[in-house]
Parts: sequence; C-alpha cells; structure tokens
Amino acid sequence: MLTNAIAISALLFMLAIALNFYRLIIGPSIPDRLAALDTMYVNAIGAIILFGMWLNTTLYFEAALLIAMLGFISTVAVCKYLLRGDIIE
Amino acid sequence: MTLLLIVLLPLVGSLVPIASARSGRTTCAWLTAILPAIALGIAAWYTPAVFGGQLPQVSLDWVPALGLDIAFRLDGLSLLFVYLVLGIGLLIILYARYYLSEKDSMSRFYAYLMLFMTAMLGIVTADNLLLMWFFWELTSLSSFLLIGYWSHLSEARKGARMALTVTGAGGLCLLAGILLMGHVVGSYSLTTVLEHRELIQQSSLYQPILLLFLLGAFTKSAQFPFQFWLPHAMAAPTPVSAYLHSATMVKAGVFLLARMYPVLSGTDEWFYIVTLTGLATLLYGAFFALIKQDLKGVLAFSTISHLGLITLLFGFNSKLAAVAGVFHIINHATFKASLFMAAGIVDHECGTRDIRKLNGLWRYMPYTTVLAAVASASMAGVPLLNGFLSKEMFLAQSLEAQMLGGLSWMIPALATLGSVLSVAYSLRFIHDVFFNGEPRDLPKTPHEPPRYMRLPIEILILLCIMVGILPGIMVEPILRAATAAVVPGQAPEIHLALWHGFNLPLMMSAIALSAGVLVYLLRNHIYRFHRQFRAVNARQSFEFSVQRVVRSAQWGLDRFENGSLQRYMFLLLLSAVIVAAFGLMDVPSMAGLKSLQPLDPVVVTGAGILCLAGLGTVMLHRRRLLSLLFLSVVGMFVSLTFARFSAPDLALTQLAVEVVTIILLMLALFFLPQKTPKESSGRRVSRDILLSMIFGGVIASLNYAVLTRPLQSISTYFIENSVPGGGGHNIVNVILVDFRGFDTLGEITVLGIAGIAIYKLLNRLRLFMPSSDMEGRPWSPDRYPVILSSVSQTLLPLALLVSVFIFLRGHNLPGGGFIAGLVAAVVIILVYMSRGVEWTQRRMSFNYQPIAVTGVAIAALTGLGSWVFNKPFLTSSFGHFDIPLIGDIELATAMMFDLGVYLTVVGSTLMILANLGKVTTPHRPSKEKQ
Amino acid sequence: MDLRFALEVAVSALMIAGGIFAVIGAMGMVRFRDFYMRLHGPTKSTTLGVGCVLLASMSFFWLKNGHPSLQDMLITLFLFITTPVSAHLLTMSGLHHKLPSAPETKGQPYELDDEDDIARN
Amino acid sequence: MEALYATVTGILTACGIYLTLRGRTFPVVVGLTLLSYAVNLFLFSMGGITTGHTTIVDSGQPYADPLPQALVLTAIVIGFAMTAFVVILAMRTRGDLGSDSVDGQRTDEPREERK
Repeated sequence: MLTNAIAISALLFMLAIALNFYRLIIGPSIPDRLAALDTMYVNAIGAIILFGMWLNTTLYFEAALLIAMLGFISTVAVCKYLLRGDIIE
Repeated sequence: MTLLLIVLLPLVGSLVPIASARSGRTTCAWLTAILPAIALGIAAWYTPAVFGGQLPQVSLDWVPALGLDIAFRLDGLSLLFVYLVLGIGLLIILYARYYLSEKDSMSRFYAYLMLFMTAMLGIVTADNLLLMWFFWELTSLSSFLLIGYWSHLSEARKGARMALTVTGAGGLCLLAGILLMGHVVGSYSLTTVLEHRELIQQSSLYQPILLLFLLGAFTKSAQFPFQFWLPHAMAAPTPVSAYLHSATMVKAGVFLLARMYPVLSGTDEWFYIVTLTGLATLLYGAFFALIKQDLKGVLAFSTISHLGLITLLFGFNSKLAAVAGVFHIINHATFKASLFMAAGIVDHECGTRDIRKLNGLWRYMPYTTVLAAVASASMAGVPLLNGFLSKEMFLAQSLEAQMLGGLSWMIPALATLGSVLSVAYSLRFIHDVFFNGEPRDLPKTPHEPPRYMRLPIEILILLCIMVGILPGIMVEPILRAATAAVVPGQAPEIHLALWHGFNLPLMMSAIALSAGVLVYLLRNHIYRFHRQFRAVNARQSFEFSVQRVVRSAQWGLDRFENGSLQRYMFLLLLSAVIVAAFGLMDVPSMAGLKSLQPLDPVVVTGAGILCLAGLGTVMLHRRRLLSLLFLSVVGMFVSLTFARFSAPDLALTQLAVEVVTIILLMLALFFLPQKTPKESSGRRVSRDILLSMIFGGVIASLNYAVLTRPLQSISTYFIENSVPGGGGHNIVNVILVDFRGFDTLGEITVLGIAGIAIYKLLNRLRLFMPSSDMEGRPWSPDRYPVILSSVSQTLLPLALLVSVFIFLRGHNLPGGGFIAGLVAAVVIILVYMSRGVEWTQRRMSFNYQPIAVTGVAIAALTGLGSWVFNKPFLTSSFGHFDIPLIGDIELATAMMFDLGVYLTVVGSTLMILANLGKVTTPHRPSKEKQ
Repeated sequence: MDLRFALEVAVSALMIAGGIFAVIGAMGMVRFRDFYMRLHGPTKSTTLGVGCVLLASMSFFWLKNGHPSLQDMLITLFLFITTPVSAHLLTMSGLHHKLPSAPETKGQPYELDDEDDIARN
Repeated sequence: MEALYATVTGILTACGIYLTLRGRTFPVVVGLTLLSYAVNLFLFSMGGITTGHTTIVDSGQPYADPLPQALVLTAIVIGFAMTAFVVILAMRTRGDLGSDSVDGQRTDEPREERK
C-alpha cells in the first residue's frame, strides 16, 4: 500500500512541478516567474522526501534540507535584485 | 678528457675579454689569447698520437634517449682544422687588437670571436652528428654577431641577417639530413655512421640524405647558387672576414664534405651534383672577382671561387682529388687570410677599399706590398708557393675525371679557365692597388701599419713559402693523417714535390699564368662587356623576398586570427566535434548489449522540464534575468537527477553550487547590460545552431553508446578499502579526502587561487551602476527589508549548525567539506544580503583570504603529518567517537584534511561573493552612516 | 500489527493529501488572475502539501527506525520559517513592479509603497 | 532510461555550446555554466546510471560507482570557481572597455553614472 501511495503522491508532485514550470514559462511578470521558481523548490523538497521513502533510505534528506535553505536564499537574492538591483550592499 | 678542453677552453675564453674589459686593450688581447694558446698546446700534445694513427675520443651522456651525447674525436681531419681554427684565430686576435679603433668595444669583439672559435672547434671535433649540428648552428649565430659587429651600419645589419638566414636555413636542411641518416644507421655517433657506407648508399633514403647534407654544406661555403650572402658579409670588420670567410666558417661546408666523404661519396649523384656545383662556383666567383671594384669584394669572390675549386675536387670520386682538396683547404686558408689582413691594413691606413681610388700604394707601404704580392702570387698558383702545389694537383685531377664521357675534356678546360681568371684577379689585386699610378683623393695619407699588425701576415706568408718550397716536411704528415680520415681504405700514395717533370698539368698552369696576364691586360674590355648587364643587387632581392615571405605569413595569419574570440570559439568547437565524430565512426553500433532500464513517468516529466529549461535559457538569453531563472531551474533539476541516480553527494554539491552561481551572476548582472542586443547575423545564428546541434548529437550518441555498454569499474578497490584504509563509510568522501587526497589538495589550491585572482581583479574596478532597473523604475528605497533581516539573523546559527552537521557526518554519510563549506558560505552571503556589508563586517571583522590560505595549509600539513609517522603522503589514521544525534563518526586525519577543504571553500567563496558585493558599497553610503 | 496497519494507512493518506495539496497549489498558481492572487497557491496550499509529506515521512521513518529523523524536523523548521519570508519578499517586488491587480484583489496595493517609506524612516 | 538520459545530456550540451558562441560576455558565461552542467552529467553517467544504489559502505544496498561521483564533485566546485573568474573578467572588460562584447571592441553603452 505504502509504495502505491508513494508512487501516486510522487506523480502528483511531479504534476505540480510541471504546472509551476508552466507558470514560469508564461510569466508574464518577473515576480510571477520567481514565485513559480520558489514553488518549484518547495515541491522539489516533497518529491525528494517521497523518493527517499520509496527507496526507504534517509540518505536524500540532506538534499531536501539544502533545497529548503538554498531555494529560499536564491529567491531572496532575486527579490533583492528586483528591489535594489544590487543584492549585497 | 683533456680532449674536451680543446672545445671548453675557448668557451671559457669567451668570458675572459668581458672580465678584462677594464684592463686596457693590449692586456685584454693577451689575456684572451692565453686560453686558445693552451688549447693549441693540447692539440699539439695529441699530434704524435694522431699521426701514429690513433683516434683519441671522449664521450659523455647528454640525452641518451635522443642518441645525443657529448662525444668528441680527434682524427687527422679534425686535427688539421683545429690547427687552422686555433692558429689563425690567435693571429686574428693579435691583428684585431690593432685593427679595431678606440671606439669599438674590444671585449665584445673578442667575446664573439671566442664564441665562434668554440663553435668551429665543436664542429670539427664532434663525434656525434647531432652535436656537430648544434655547433654548426652556433657558428651561424656567432657569425651573425660578428658580421653585425658594427651594428650601427645598416650594411652590417643586413649582411648579418642575410648570412644568418642562408646558413641557418642550410643548417636546418643539414639537421633533416642528419636525422634521416640516424634513422638509416640507427645511431648518431659519427664513428658508427662512418662504418656504414654500404648501408647508407643502399638505402632508399640515400638521395634525400645526400641532397640535404649537400644543401647544408653548399649554403655554408657559399656555393653557387647560395654564394650571394658572402660578399655582403664583407660588411664585417676585416679580421672577421679574414677569419670566418677565408679560414674557418666557409670551410665548415667543405669540412662537412670531407667528413661525409667516406659514406656519401663514390656515387654518380655525388659526382654530378658536387662537381657541377663546384665548377659553376669556381667560374662564377672568378669572373666577379675580376670585375669587382671593392677590395674586399674581390677577395670575397675569389674565396667563393676557391671554395668552388675545393668542392670540385671533392666531387671527383678519386682519392687523390680528395687529398688535393684537403691540401687546398690548408693553402687557401693561409694565403687568403693573409690577403684579407693585407686588405684590412690598406683599408685601415687609407680609409677606403675602392680599387679605383687605391693606386700605387707601394710607395707608402712597401713592406705590406711585398707581403700582399707574395700572398696573391700564391693565390695565383705561382711556383715555389703553396698555392702552386695544390693547383697542380687540381689540374692533374681534372684530367682524371672521366664521368662526363665524351664531354670529359670540358672539365680540365674549364678548370684551366678558372685558374686563368684567378691569375688575372690576383694580378689585378696587386697591380691595381699597389702600383698603377698614384692614389686618388684618399681620406688619409697611407703609411705602414704598426709592427704587430703585420706580424700575423708575415707568419702566414712564411708558411706559404715554406710549404711551397718544402711541402714534404711541412705538410705531408698532417696531410697524410687528414687524408686517412677522409679517404676510406688505405691512403693513396701522396708525393708532394715541386717538380713532377714536364707534364700536362705543368703546361696547363703555364697556360694559366700567361693567359691570366693577358686577360688582366684586356680587363677594360671585360668591364665594358660586363657593364651592358644590369647589375642585380643580391641584397635588395633578398630583402624583397624576405618581405614577401613575411607578408604572405601575415596574410595567412589574418585568415585565421582576426581578433574575434567568437570566431576562435567556433573554430575550436568545430575541430573538436570533427575529432569526436571521427572517433564515433569507429564504433560499430550505437547501442551496446546492456539491457535498458524502464522509464517511469516521474523521470520523464523531470527530463522534459530539464530540457525545456535548458532551451528556455537559450531562447530568453537576450533578457538576461529571465535566462538566469531558467538556468537555476536547470541547476535544480540536474541536482535532482543526481539524487535520482543515487549520487546524494553530487546532488548536495550541485544544489549549493547552483545557488552560489545564481547569486554570483546576479551580482555581476547588476553591472552589465540587462539585455543582450541583437547583433549576430542570421547566417551566424543558423551556423551556430547547426554546430551546437551537431555537437549535442555527438555527445548524446557518445553518452548513449557508453551507457548501453557493460562497464567494468575500477572502483572495487575503493569500495573494499574505504573502511579499513580510509576509516569512512562514505566512499565518495573517502576518495576525495584520502585515496585521491592529493588531487583534492590541488583542486582546493586552484579554488583559493581563483578567489585571490578575483579579489585582485576587482581591485580598483570602475563600473557604473544603473540607478533604475531595465523598465526605468527607480530602485526601491527599502534597503534591508525588516522581516528578511530579522529572519535571516535567526536562520544564521541554525544554518551554520546544519553546515557543521553536514561536515561532521560527511565521512560516513552524504556530505563533507565541499558541501558544508558552500552551505556556510551561502548562509553568510544571506546575512550580507539582508544586513548589508557594513553591518556584517562590523560583526565579522576578518578577511577571507587568510581563511582560504589556512584551509589549504591545514590540508597540506595533514598530508605532511603522515610523514612524521613515516607513512606516505596523506595516509590517514583514525579513531571512533560517538556523538549524540550525529552518531558514530571517525575523527580521522582525513577529517582534518576535510576541515582544510571546508575552510578553503568557505574562504574562497566568500572572497569571491563578498568582495564582489563590496564593490558598490563605497558608492552607495548606507543609512547606518548618518 | 493492527496499530502498524493503521499507521501505514495514516501515512499513505498523508502522502496522498500532500500530493493533492501540492497540485491544488500549482493549479491556483496557474489559474488565478493576477500576481497577488497567484501567490496564495504556493504560500498556503503548497506549503501545506509539503508539510503533509514531511509529516508522513517523519512517522514513516519513526516506524522504521524507532526514532524520528533529525533532518525531517530541520526541513520542516526551515520550510515554515522561510516560506512566509519569501512570499513577503515576492509581494514586495510585485508591488515594486506595480503589477496590475484584478478588481477582485482587495486593497489598493500602491499605497503600500508609502508604507514602505514610513517603514524606512 | 539510458536513451532519455543521453538525450538530456545532448540537449544541454547543445544549449551550452550555442550560448558560448554568442558575442556578449554574459550569455557566454551562462553558456559555460550550462555546458559544465552537461559535462558533469556526462561524466557522472560514466559510472552507469543506477537507481537505489549507494556509495555508503554496508548500508545494505548495492554499490554505485563512487569514482565518477568523486571526480564530478570536485569538477562542480572547480567549475564554479572558473565561472566566477570568467564573470569577473567580463565585468572587468565592461569596466575598462565600456563594452561587454567578447571581442572587446564596440563601445555601446554610455559610460555615465560613474560614481
């Protein structure tokens, strides 16, 4: 049962990511795309966690952890760029 | 071993004049003379042995792999030349002392001269062809320096360049020939080569070898059609001409002929090429010697003609001819050197070399007149002088030559013609210069030269006469020895004598003498005859051809190198893809035997997004920010791919690097245009698309081919030894910090260097900062959004904890120094972003360069540490510790190494990003200041 | 055994729910009319979805190893700290870009700019 | 799976190559980054693409080839360093020549706002 659940959920997450990517492509505005990117990061976390469960190993959790941190940071960077142009000032 | 000294002493001697430049001209000259004198003594010491038929040799390894060793030999031929080079060299040193004027730097001249002497001695004594070639080119170089000694005269410069070009080119041909010969014989040792006459002459490479060697020889001794450089080399100071262009350097060519005579001669090719060249040179030189108006020009052309004569002699495939050739080498050296010196004296005392002005000098310098007269008589081949003997032999041999069949009579005829001309120009040299009326408007009033300036000439003249009268005693032994080296098999019966009775040769020289006088008397007709030809200036045509070569080279270069990196990139990639494609063509089938893995929808979706993101990056590359967003999607999915295919470490690293890269590009983008203008032509775009598609195709098929083939991995060793050897369970990390620790050390060093280089590049970088973004919106006034700054502050310790955590577990589970370092760096960058440089700097008041350097140092020291316990570099030892929550970890020395990696990564990354961020700070003062 | 089965059911349910939430969030992101509405999707639904999955995995590995994995907690922590902040920043940049807002969007965003000024001084 | 993987690598390579052939520094840098992604994927796949394998000793799963992973790991980091270097060079070019064209000729932006 668990494996099926994992499979279904993974598919759903992939679908979600695909949709985000669609938004990233069509835009229209840069903040839109950025939001899409950020959401992709978040969904990627879910996907990786599921993958870990599927292989039933915790080896991939660091990846998720890093995405959680670094995805945020890159979003911040782009926002800062949009707002101030110079991200380290 | 003492044999080496013959070459070494002059080499050392080239330093003496420089050292003793201060201590007066005469002293300098004497000091310089000492070492060659000693070398001459050594040669003399060897002489009995050589005459006794022994062959002193010495050999040291230099580059055995190339068959190149420092080997010298001293057979008869070498000895003869050693005597010439050193003996005449000493005389020249003496002569030059008085010839050179006060303003000429004497030490420089002597240094060049000694260098040349060394080279010359090297050629004649080398026992290894490559070594000989080395010295051969050295003579070209040093002669370049000597001819260009008066570098303020364009004449001298041009002449020197010409000489260098011609002889240097010939030298390269010689090298090719030597390599071929070495290939045939299988050794470059002269001794060995000389034993393989048949082998060489049978081999199919004989013609090329012969041709290349002859090219070398002919260019060096100014044989037709390469003779043109010699007259222009007369721009050199006369001592140089006397030394190089009579006695030594131009003799190197004929020396080569003599040296290779045993192996190369005796074939028809040899006969035809060498004889005809020699004959042509003989006549050409003789004719122009007769009509030149420049004193040294006359001598130069006469030298050419005599070299032709010697070549001709070597051309006849008869032993006696070779003997005559060697003999004439000696004679020519003696009388021609003295003639040059005499001409030098005239030039020196009268201030001109123009024969039309020089007349009747005998009144002013009777003594010199006598010397010159004797020398030129010897050149003309007047009996009782050495020139006569060798000319006799020459004429005799010319009668022997039968190879031309029905036309054989032409050789003696032409030979006689040559000697007729030589008589004529010798006569002219004397009569026009020293007699024949009064001198016309000379710059100076001539008078006898200083005593010691004449001494060298006197000595040489003395030799001429002695040899001429008592050849048997004077030269026969050395001639025998030399011939033994030149002529294979048992030496021919040499009988040097003044009087062979009334015979054809004698008659021929009688004809030559009388006809020569006649020709001289009729010279004006010859001038008139010659004047109708347009004079070709060899130098101009040479310079012109050089220019043409340069221009064509420039043209060829411009075809490729038009300064556009874009174009270079294209060419580079094109060639790369061609190479790769050819590699792929050898692969019989694309797909290997390995069974494929099934697809699953998740992977397909991911792959699709990855590709689309890549394409998006390309399509939107004009709107740079957007393409960055797509780029980060690519990065994320690449790392997901790594995770998917069981490489967690890679996934982590890729993630961190991707974020860092985005931040970096963002920072840079601020200073760069936001949009890329449309400038590449449609043709270029389509061309590039085509190339990149081909490239992608090649890579894809290559990758597929690899993936579908069963692979045998070499990693089993690492897998087995990871725990016992490295004390870590994460094999990837153990490989990084332990097995391949040395590579990692190199890599972090590169990282540190890159960081420092960037730090330097940013130094005093002046950029302009847009005050608004691309839509012209002014920047938001809110510098540090409150929420962001507070959150990032709370996040900081947590994130650093994570980085430490990743670092500590890295040895056993995914993680490690690289990743942890990147994470830490990124987090600190977050603080920079949210709080600004001032704030951060105030709290983290240290530079990052030291951190990076410390990191590299720690890593290196860890490696060295294992030496203390005399283990090999980077051997790791480890013990177990149990830390709650993180679990059992080894504190291995590898851990220390990893710490080094960690610090380096943190340091360099921050060095790059923080410094880049700081660029703007001084220009945008923050609120905290006020 | 029974308990175990129940837990498995719960975990599976959580995962499915997470997936659904994620898709809903993405749908919202695609379908909503203007930027400010679109932000609702990720900020709420997606976070919730991933939260569910995290919860699922936490209990899953608790089941498996007897103790919850540290990383799960850390991830959750990060996620719940960062998402709001990034959302906030996104809104700020949206406002800064003066993105058009559909009539349904409440509040006149542009006055917020002045608020920014106030916040600054 | 293999075919898909190879295709992706190929496409990424193509994108990278195309961008590196552009005439401005920034696209070239982006292109280099893409290219390095592609190359890393390629190198990584030399150890075979495996699912659910591991590089952790005795964790019960079969081993993936650790060597390519180790090499790629450092390659990624060094790649970043080089990208950074190129970027800074690009900035330097812009600063000194006032143009961001790779050939460093055309000065196209007004050099105002020098602070």
